[in-house]
Amino acid sequence: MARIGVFICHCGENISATVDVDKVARLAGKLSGVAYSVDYKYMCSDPGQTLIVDAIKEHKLTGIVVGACSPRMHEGTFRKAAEKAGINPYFCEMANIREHCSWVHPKSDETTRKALDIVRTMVEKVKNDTALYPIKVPITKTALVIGGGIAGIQAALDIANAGHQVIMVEKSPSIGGHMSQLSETFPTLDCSQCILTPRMVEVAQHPNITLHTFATVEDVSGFIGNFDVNIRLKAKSVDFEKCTGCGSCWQKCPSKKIPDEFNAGMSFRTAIYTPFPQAVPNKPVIDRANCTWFTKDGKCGVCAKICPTGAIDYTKEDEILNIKVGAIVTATGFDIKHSDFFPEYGYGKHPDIIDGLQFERLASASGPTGGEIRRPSDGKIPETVVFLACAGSRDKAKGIEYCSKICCMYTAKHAMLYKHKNHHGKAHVFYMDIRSAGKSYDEFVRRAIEEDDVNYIRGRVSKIYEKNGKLMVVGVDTLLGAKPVTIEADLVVLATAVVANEDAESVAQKLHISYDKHKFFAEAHPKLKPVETNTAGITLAGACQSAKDIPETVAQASAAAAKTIILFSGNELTREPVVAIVNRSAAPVFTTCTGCFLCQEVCPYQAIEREEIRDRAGNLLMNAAKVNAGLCQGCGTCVAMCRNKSIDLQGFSNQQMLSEVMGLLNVPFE
Amino acid sequence: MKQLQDKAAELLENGTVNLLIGFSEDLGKRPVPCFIEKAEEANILVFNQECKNNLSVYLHKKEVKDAVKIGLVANIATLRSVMQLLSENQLWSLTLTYLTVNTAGELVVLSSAEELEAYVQANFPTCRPEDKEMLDKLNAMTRQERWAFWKDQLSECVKCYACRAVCPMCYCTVCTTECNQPQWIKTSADTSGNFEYHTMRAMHLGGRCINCGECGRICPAGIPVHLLTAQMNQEIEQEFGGKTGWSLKGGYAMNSFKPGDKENFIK
Amino acid sequence: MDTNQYIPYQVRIAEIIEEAPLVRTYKLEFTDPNANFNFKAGQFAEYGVFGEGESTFCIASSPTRQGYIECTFRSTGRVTKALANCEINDIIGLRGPFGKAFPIEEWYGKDIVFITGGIGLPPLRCVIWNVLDQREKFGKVSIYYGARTVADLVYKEELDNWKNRPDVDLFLTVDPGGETKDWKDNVGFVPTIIEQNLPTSENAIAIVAGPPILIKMSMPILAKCGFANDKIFTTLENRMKCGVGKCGHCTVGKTYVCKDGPVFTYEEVLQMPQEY
Amino acid sequence: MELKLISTSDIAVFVDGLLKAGKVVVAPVLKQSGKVFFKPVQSFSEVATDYIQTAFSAKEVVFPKVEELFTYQHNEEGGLDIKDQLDRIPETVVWGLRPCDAAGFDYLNKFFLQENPDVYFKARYDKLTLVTISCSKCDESCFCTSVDSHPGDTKGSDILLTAMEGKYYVEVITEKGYSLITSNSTLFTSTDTLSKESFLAKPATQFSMDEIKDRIQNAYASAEWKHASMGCYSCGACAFACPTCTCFDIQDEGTQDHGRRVRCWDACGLSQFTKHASGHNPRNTQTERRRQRLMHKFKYSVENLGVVSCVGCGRCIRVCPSHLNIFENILSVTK
Amino acid sequence: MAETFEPKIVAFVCNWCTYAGADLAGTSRTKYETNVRIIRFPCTGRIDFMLLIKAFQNGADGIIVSGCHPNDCHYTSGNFHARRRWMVFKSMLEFMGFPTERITFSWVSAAEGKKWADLVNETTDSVRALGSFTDYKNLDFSQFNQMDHEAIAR
Repeated sequence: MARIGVFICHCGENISATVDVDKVARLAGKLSGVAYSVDYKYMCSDPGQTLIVDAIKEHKLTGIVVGACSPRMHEGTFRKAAEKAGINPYFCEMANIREHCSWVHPKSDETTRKALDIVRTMVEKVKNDTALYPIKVPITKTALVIGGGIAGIQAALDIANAGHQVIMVEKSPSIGGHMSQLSETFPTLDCSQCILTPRMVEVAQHPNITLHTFATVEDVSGFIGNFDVNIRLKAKSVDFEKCTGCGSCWQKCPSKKIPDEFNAGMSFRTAIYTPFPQAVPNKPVIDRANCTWFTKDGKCGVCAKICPTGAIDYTKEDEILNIKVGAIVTATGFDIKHSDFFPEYGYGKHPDIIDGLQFERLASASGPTGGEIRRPSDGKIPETVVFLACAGSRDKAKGIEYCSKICCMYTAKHAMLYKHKNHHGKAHVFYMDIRSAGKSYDEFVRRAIEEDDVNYIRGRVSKIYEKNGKLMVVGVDTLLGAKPVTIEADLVVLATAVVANEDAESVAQKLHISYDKHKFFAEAHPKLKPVETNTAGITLAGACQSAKDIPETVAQASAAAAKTIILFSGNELTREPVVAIVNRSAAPVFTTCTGCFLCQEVCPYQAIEREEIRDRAGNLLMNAAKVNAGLCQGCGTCVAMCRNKSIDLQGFSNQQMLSEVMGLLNVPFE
Repeated sequence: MKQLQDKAAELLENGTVNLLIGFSEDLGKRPVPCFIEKAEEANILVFNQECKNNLSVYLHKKEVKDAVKIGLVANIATLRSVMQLLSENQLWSLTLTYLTVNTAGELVVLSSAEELEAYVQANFPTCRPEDKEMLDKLNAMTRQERWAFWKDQLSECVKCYACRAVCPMCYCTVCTTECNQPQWIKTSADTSGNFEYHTMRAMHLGGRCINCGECGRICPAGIPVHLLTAQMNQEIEQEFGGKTGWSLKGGYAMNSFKPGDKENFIK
Repeated sequence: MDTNQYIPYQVRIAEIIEEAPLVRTYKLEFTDPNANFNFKAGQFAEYGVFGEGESTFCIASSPTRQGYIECTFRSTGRVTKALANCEINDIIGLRGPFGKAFPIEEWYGKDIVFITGGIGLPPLRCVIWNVLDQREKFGKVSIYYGARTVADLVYKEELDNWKNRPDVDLFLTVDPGGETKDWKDNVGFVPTIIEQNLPTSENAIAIVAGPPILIKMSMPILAKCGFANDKIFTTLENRMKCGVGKCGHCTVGKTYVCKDGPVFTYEEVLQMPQEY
Repeated sequence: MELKLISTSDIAVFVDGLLKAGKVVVAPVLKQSGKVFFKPVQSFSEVATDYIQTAFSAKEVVFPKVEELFTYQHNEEGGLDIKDQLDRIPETVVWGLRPCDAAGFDYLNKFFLQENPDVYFKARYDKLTLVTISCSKCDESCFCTSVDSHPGDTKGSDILLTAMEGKYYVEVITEKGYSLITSNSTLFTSTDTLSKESFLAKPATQFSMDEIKDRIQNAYASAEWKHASMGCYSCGACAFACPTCTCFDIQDEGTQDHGRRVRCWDACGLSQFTKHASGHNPRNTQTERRRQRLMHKFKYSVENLGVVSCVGCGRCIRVCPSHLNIFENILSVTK
Repeated sequence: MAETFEPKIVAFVCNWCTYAGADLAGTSRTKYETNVRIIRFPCTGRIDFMLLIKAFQNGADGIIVSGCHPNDCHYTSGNFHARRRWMVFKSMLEFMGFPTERITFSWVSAAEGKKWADLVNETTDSVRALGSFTDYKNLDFSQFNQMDHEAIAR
C-alpha cells in the first residue's frame, strides 16, 4: 500500500477549539496506508509547509492529506509544497475539517469523529490518486476578428499592436460599421467620422492586419489555439490590384436607383459603388443583385468600358480562403428595429416617421441632406419634431423585454442636434425613464432639457396618424395627472430597439458559441467571464453580446484583445489536467469504448471527437471516442454517462470517487 | 413461407447476402434461430408469431460480423432494435438486408436504412399489453409490496447474464459488471449483488431499450426483468418524449435536456 | 480434515526491486515462522491483495534458497496494479505452491539450454539458479535471453553475474531499435541469436518460456538442432483462479494447466487443443 | 440396500419430523413465476409435488452460487485475521430431487473430492442426505436414458422414493439414508423388491453412450461445431442450471482493510472466462467455448474421472434462450 | 453512539455551488447537524448513480445530492443532465420499491450557506425519523448462506 502522510491543522483555534486534533492525528496514523500523521498549529504557515516538505522527504511519503480548511482556500498552497518535496502535486488532497466541520459543529466527540471520517475519506482518495501533468496545447499566434465596426477595429489594433497577426473579416464592402453612419457622438458631440476614420485607415495600413472586406465566415472547426476557419471572399467583380479608386465607374454606372444602405435608405447609390466617401478600402465593388450586367445577362458593361485600368472583372467567382488562427474575436455588431415594426405608428408607411439611424444620416454633414435636417417626404425643415424613446424596447408585448440602453442618450443628442440647427423649432421627447448612467451622461441630458429646452414628456405614445399634413402624435403625460396629450408633428423619430443581426444565430452555430433567446451571443459567465464565450479561445466584443454605447464597446473590445494577447503570450497553452480521457490499451483490446458516441451530445464544449482505430493494413477496426484535452473543462458529465466506464475523469476518477464512498462508510476499527 | 424461402435463396444466390439469420424449427417444432449460408438450405426457414427471438443480437457476434453482408429475417421488435443500434453508430461494418412479414401477411424486403426507418415508423409497436398490465399492477402496489416482490424475484437470479446476452442494446465489449477497476458490481449473485446488477442494467437501458421483452422471456429463473426497462421507457417517454428505435437520428433522452424539465422532486 | 487450500499464508514484503518499467520483484517472508511452504522449480503460486483479489505467477526464486520466496510480475490488471502499489512490510496473501515442477533430477548430467524473452525469464530464473546452485550435476548451461529494449531486461545484476561466470554461456539480445549507445551485446530477435549460436541437442534439454511468438519461432530451430519434442520443456500461463484444478479457468481441453502443468514437454503441448 | 414402503399420507409426517429434528430441509417450491426452485422449507405444506424438473439443480446445496471462503479483517498489528465459515454448516436433507440430479451429485462428489479435496464441498456434502423421487413424467428435453441413467436410477441418492398408487416404494441406498429413516422408523414397513418400471416415465433415447464414446474422440475437429454454436448468445444459463457444471470465480468483496473472499459460479461459455489481463483470449469465439463445454461433458470428464458429466436432465435445453439442444449438437458433431 | 439513532448521511455535491455553499455556512459559523459527510465532485453531472447505490449498500442511511441551480452550472449544462438522470433514477428506484425518501435532491448555490444548513438539518431529522436503512443489509446473503445463519440461530 501507499505511504501516506496526514497533516492535521489547528488553524490556530479555529479547528482545535471544537475538534480533538491530537486524537484525529493519532487515529489517522493507524489507518492502513498511513505512514506518518501529525498535527500542527498553522499548516499553511511557512514552518507548517516546511514541516510537510520535510516529512515527505524523511518518510518517503507517496501522498499527503492535509486536514485543514477548504480546498477552495489552500489546495494550491499545499500542492505546491508537495511539488517542492518532489512528489506530484496531484498526490495532495485537502480534508476540509474547518468549514465543513469545526466551524459548524460544537465541541464534541461527534465533531471529532466526523473530522476523522473526512480525513479517512481523503486518505482513501489519495491512495487512488495518479500523477497528473499540465496539458500543453500549441497555439497559432494569429487572431481572427469577425466584424469591422468600432469593436472589431479596436480589438484588431490592440492585438496587432501587441505584435500578433490579425485577420479581419467584414461582410460589407467597407469597415467602419454603424459608427461611421453616426453624425455626432454623445456626450461630447464630437464628429463620429472624425474620430473613427483615422482608426479605419490605421487598420488598413497596419503591417500585422490582413483585411478581408466583402467576406464572411463560412465555417469554423478546431479548438482554442488551433482553429481552422474557412472564409468566403465574395466576388467583388473589381480587381483591387488594378483599381486606383478613381471613381469614374460609379459616376458612370447607369443603374442609380438602389436604396443606399449607408444613408439608411434615404438616398440612392449605384450598382458598382463604394459605400461612403471615406470607405476603407476605398475601392468599389459590384452589387450583383442590382447590376444590369448580371440581372440582364451581359447587357451594359459600362464600368468595364470606362475603367482606365481595366480592373472590372465580371467573371470573378466567390473564393474560399482557409486560415489557421489561435483565437477569435467576435464583433459582429447589431441591428435596429425599423419603423415598419410598429403597427401603432403606421407600419413605417409614412416617410416622416423615421428611426434613429435615419435621423443620424439627416443630421450628418456627409448625409443625404448635407447635414440640414429636412424631412424625407417633402424636404421641408420640420417645425416640430417628436422623439420617441423606448420604441419597442422594454416592451413584453413586442417580445423585447430588455432596455436598448443607448436610446435615452442618442435621443437627447438628436433633440439637441435638431435644436442647434433650428433654434426656433420645437423638440418633444416621449420617454418612460431617462437612463443616463455613465460619465457626464446625465449632465448631457439635463443640458438638452435645460439649455436647449427640449420638452420631455414622461409617457408612451399610443398612436400616430396623419391629419392634414401633420403627424398627430397621441400619448399621455403621466406626470401631469396622466392626461392625454396630442402633438402635431412634422417629423417623428423612433428610438427603435437594438436587436441582434438577423444572421446572428447562424454565426453562433458556426462558432459553436451559445446565444440567448434574443440571439445575442452569450458570455461564459455574466459577471466573471463577460468577455469569454463557452468555447475556449472565442471572445466577444461590442453589441453582438448586448446593446452597448461606443465607450463600452471599445472597452470590451480592448478586453477581448487583452484575453487574446494573454493567450498568445506563451507558445503553448497550459491547462489543468483535470480532464476526461477515454481509455486506450494495447491490441487486441485498443479500448473498451464501443463508439456509441452518446457522450458527444452531453459535452458542453464539443470536446469529444471520433477516432478511427485501424490495423497495420489500414482496415478500420473500430470507432472510439477521444477527448480533446484542449477543449475539455473537466465537468465529468460524459463520465457519468458512459455505460461501460470507458471515459474517466482525471482527478475525480471512478476509482477515486468510489474509494471515497467506501472509505467513508467502512470504518476499519475504533 | 415459400415466398420468404425463395427470396432468401435468391439473396444468397446473387450474393446480396453471405449469411442469412432467420428461424427454423427444432425437433420439438419450436422456432429456433438458424444461420444459412447456402441458397439450397433456405427451405428450412419459417416465420410466425412464435418467432420471438430478437435476432439483431447476433449482429454483434464475431462469427456473424465476419460475413459482412447479412440478411435478417426479423419481427418488428428486431427491426426496431436495429434502428436503435444504427442510431448508436453500431453495425457500421455490416451491409444489411431485412426480410419481414407485414400485418397483411406479405413478405417485405428492406435493403436500406431509410427503407427500414420508414417501415418501422409505419408499423411502430406499442407497449405490449401483458407488460402494461404487469406495470399497472406493480405501480398500484405499496412501496413495501414492490420491494418484497423484487426481493423475492431477484433472490433467484444467478447472474447467468442471459438477460444481457439476449439484449441487442447490451453490446458493450466489456460490461460494467466486468469493470473491476473499480469493481462497480459485486460478482456475487446474492440478492444485493443482483439488485445492483439489475438497477445498473435498467439505468443503462432506460431510453435505449426497445421493449422486445426478450430478457424477461428467457430468464431461466423467470424474473420479469424487462419490466424495469419497460417502466423506465414509459417514464422517459412521458417526461421527455421521444421513442426508442424510432429514428436513425437517435434522440437519446438521457443525453439531452430541456431547461424546463420536471424538477418538482428537487428541494 | 483436509487442509483448506483457499486460506492464504500471510507474507511480508521484505524487499522490492524495480526490474524494468512496470516490472517489480518482491522478496516475501512468511509471517508464520512454522509455515511449511515447500516448492519445486517451475511451480507457481497465487499472490493476493486483500480486497482486490489474487493473481497467478511463478515462484522466481530457487528452492535451493530457503526461508523466503521471490516473485516477479508486470502490473497489467487490477490485482497486479494493487500489488505494485505495495510497499516494504506490507502483508499480502500467498497460496501454493501449485502445479507440476520441472523434473530437474532427470536432467542430471545433461546440457541445459534456456530460451526465453522479456517477462518469460522469471519462471526460468528459478530453474536456472536451481541448476547453477548444483552446477556440478549438469553439463553445459547456455541461456538465450532477449527483450524489446535494454530497459525491459529483467534481473540485470544477475545477467551480469551469469555473463561473467565461465560455466554459463549467456546470449543476451535486444530487439532491433531497443539498444542503447553503450549496449555491447547482440541486437536481434532471440530466434535469430539461436540460429547464430546453435546449441547441440545430444544429451541436452531445452527449456523455452516467454511470449507465444518466441515459442512459435524457436521450436523449428530447436527441431533443426535435433531436439526431440519430449526434450523440450515449456511452461504455459493461462488465466487461473483456484490453482487446484477446480475453477476451470485454465483448462486447455481436458488439461488443467494449474495442476497438470504449468510445466509441459513440447510433445504434451502438441497433444492439446491450441487454446492457450 | 434396505427396501421399505411408506404411505403417501405419511410423507408429510416424515418430512415435518425431519424439520422438528432440527434438520434443514431443502425441497422443491413452486414460485409465482410458475417455476419450481429448491428452497429451505419450514413445513411439508410448502413442498411442490407436481413438477417434471426444477428450474435449477440442487447442486447449490453443496456448491452455492455464492460461497463465502473466508472473511478478513485488518488487525492493529498490521496483519489480518482470516476466518472461514466451515463450522456453520447445518445437517441438511434435500427432498424430492430427480435421479438425474442425484447422479449429478455422484459426479460432483468425484470431481470435488477425488483429487485436491475441496473442504467447502466436503463440509456441506458430509452433512447432506439426498432423498430422491423417481420420475413419473418427463418431457422432450429429458434424455437421461441416453447417458447411462434412467428415471428410477439410484446413482448418487441416499434414498430413492418411487410413487406407486397410495404409497411410495423406498430404496434406502446408503448409511446416511438409513439413519434418516430410523429417525422415524414407525412410518416405514419392510417390503420385497418391487418392479418400478410401470411407474416410471419413458424419456426418448437420443443415443447410447457406447456409440458416442468412440466417435467423440475425433469430434474436436468436426466442422459442425460452428453451426452447433452459432445460435449461442454466450450467456451462462446452461452452465448455471446444470447439475454438474462446477466452474467458479474467486472474488474479494470489501476494502483492503476488511471484507470477504467469495467464490461464485462462473461459466466457460462466458466470453470473459478465459480472457487474460492482456486481452488475449485463448478461446476467443463462442464456437470454441461451446465446444469446450460439450467436450468436457462427454469426453474430458470421462478421461479425467471416468464418468460422463452429463446426466441428461435437459435443463440446458429448457433454459437456452435460443433453444440450443445438447443432444442434437452431440449427434451432429459425432456424425 | 448515543441511544437515539444517529443516521449516516452522505452528501454528493458539486464543487462550484453546493460545496462553496457549505464553505459559506462554515465561514458564517452556521451550526448544523453533524451527521452529514460531504463528497466533492466537479459537477452534479459527474455523479454516477452507481455511487448512490454503493453508498446505501455500504451503510448510508440517507443521501443528499446537491449542485448549482439551473442555469448557474459552472459548466453550463451539467446540472440539467443530472436533473434528468435523477428524475429517472428516482422513479426507477421507486418502481423497485426502494425508499426514495432517503434521497434528497436539492439546488444549493454558493451564496446559500443558510439553505445548506437547513437542508442538512431537515434531511437529518427526516432520516432519523425513518430509522436505520436495513433493506439492503437484509438482502446481503444468498439463500443458502441465509440458511446457514438460521441454522446457527437454532
